[in-house]
Amino acid sequence: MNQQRRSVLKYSAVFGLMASAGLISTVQAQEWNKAAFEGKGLDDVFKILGAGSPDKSAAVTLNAPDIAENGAVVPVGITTTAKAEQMAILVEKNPSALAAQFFIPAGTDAFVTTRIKMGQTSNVYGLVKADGKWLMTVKEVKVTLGGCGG
Amino acid sequence: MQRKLTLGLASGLVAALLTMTSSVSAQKSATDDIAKYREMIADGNPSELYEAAGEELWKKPAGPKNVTLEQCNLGLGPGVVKGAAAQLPRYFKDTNKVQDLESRLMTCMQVLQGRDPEEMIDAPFQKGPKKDMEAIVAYVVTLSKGDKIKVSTAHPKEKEMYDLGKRAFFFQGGPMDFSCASCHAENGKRIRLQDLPNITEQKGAALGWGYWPAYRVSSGQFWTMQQRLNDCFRQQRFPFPIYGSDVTIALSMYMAKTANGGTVETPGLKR
Amino acid sequence: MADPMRVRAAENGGTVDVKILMKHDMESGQRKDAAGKTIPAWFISTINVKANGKDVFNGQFGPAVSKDPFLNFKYKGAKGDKIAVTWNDNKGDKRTDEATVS
Amino acid sequence: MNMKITHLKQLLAATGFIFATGLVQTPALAQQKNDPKFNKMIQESFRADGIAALNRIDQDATQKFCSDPKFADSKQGQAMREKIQKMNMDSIKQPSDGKYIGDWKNGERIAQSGRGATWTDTAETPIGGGCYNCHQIDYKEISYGNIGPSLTGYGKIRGYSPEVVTYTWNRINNSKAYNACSNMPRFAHFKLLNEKQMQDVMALLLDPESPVNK
Repeated sequence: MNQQRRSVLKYSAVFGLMASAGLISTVQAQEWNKAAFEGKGLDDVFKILGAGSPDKSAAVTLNAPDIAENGAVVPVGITTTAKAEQMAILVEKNPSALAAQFFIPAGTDAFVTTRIKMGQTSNVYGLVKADGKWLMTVKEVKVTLGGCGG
Repeated sequence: MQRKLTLGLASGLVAALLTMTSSVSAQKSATDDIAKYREMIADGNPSELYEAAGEELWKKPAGPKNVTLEQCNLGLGPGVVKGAAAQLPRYFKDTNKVQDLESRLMTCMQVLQGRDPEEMIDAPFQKGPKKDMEAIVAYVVTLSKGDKIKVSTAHPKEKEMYDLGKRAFFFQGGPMDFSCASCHAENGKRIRLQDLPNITEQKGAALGWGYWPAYRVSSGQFWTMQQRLNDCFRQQRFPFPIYGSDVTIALSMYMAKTANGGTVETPGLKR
Repeated sequence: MADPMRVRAAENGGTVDVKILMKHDMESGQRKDAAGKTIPAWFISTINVKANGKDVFNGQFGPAVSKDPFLNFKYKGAKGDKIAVTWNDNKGDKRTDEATVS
Repeated sequence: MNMKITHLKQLLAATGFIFATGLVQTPALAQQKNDPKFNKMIQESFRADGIAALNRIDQDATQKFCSDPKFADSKQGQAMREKIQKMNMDSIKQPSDGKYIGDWKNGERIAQSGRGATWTDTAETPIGGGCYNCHQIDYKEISYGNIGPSLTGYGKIRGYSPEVVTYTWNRINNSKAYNACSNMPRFAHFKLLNEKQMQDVMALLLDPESPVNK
């Protein structure tokens, strides 16, 4: 673990150097990706994320229910056996497809769970960027009408 | 309850039963999937956010008297919060009334802090003084989580409240002829995909009473029992039940007493 | 001011399981008020988690993340690590809460 | 002291058991009785809000009778049950234009909606039929309740005879005409659905083109 820590430190030192040299900005990883979150369809978001047309991969697992009792809270998790550096959750039929994205530094597991809103039954995409390459998996989540409806 | 069918339709019934079998299996998998969904969201109940705020409010001096609620007597003695909600509603000598958690908290706010209960009664849910009440309720009920529901009807006023509650449970009214019993008096029933507990039996009553107050996923709000009952009456198309009114306490008494022996699972996480 | 978060972090076998609940309306920007006017989007946009001062997780949310957001991730760490969670929303509000890994 | 109470309880339980065999109806009959305390509680516990006026808790004969299900289901209650069914049956009007079958697509929308008539609604809020809350109808809709019977394949199974059509019309209008304490609202009696809307719901069940009958 110590070694891992050190390598991370070294990495961030290099990163910092690059930043101070003006090669990249340190805020880059932090800055909210407005274009991606405002992208309407799947393809728009893929393009903005630099994912092109990601390959479907068995290495990516999307943990999501088959049926959501309520679209306001849909639990979605991504795990992957690939060395993920970035992950994203997209909902095809939401007004803006991208729901959330995550950056996974070394030492953090390629695992994340959150909860999202879905306006209607839709395909949900789990994207993973590993070794510079985007992979994905897809699953349909049914959103049901519940309660007395009043 | 009898469901009369005219003779001419009886033959159709047989055919209907035949077609039903295939759709029943689809329905079963749908309800199984709902159960899986609930399991997935069970960890991480946002009620915790309200509970934390409630604990702070409990210990913060407030009201005209600038006093905390720490000496509030919820039935187990002044200042005892742990386990108190599991034994409510109950009769209180000082008010000579059967009170549920929220009406009792109003008494504490009035007596200890000098706050006017009318302000609480009139406030809309989720806003102003009710917002504080809801957080405090979240805090109090969390401290009974895992306890057994243990409500007494030993006092004549408790027994009377229970009887009134039982009668209110079956009271039909409004333009849809609904009573609580329209949805909650039979086993194995659902509205849409939501299971309806049969509150007339111990098991069902514990499933209902034991899981409220709860964080409600569909509204993204923490709902107290008073708000839950309020929304039942709204859906029944009744007029507006006054906050802390006797009908709400009577129904709570009926549910809680019927649920006796069940486990307090509050705060719950509901659709 | 923003309400506090609930941060739970527990270590098991060298992995720290971090669970975060944030108090935020996460207004979607799709809803209309009683007068028919669109309620503007208001949501947590970025979240940063540090353990002992070092980034262990960065996330970006859109308005489609649920109200009172929940986040769960895992990192290689130890009991006693100091966790600091910070979120920023699109209106400039922010909140930081801390927890110690148990 | 405690011992005594337990003994007393056992005694009461035992006598209760003896009574129960002979006098099943006793508690039910007791409930049917007028109780000023209960009436006072109901009167004082509600307030009007928006379209939900206080007269919504003034019970009509049907509601009063059905608020005591034990009595309503009992032998003693039979005469009253029949009286109530007849009263509800007599209130049903057949469609003024003689048309029973409207537009099933609109019927499906009505069946899906559970809205309307609450204090958060206005007089203009369209009232839904809320049919899926309690019934399976179009098999493609997986989110349906089971308080009422499944209506999938309604016309296909029962046929489209005038008897079936009239029976269905009557049931939607006023279910209490057939079962005094049916859980189904009286859609025509309380003007929850108008004639056209009921024709549309009829179509959902009885138009051969409706997905219900496919």
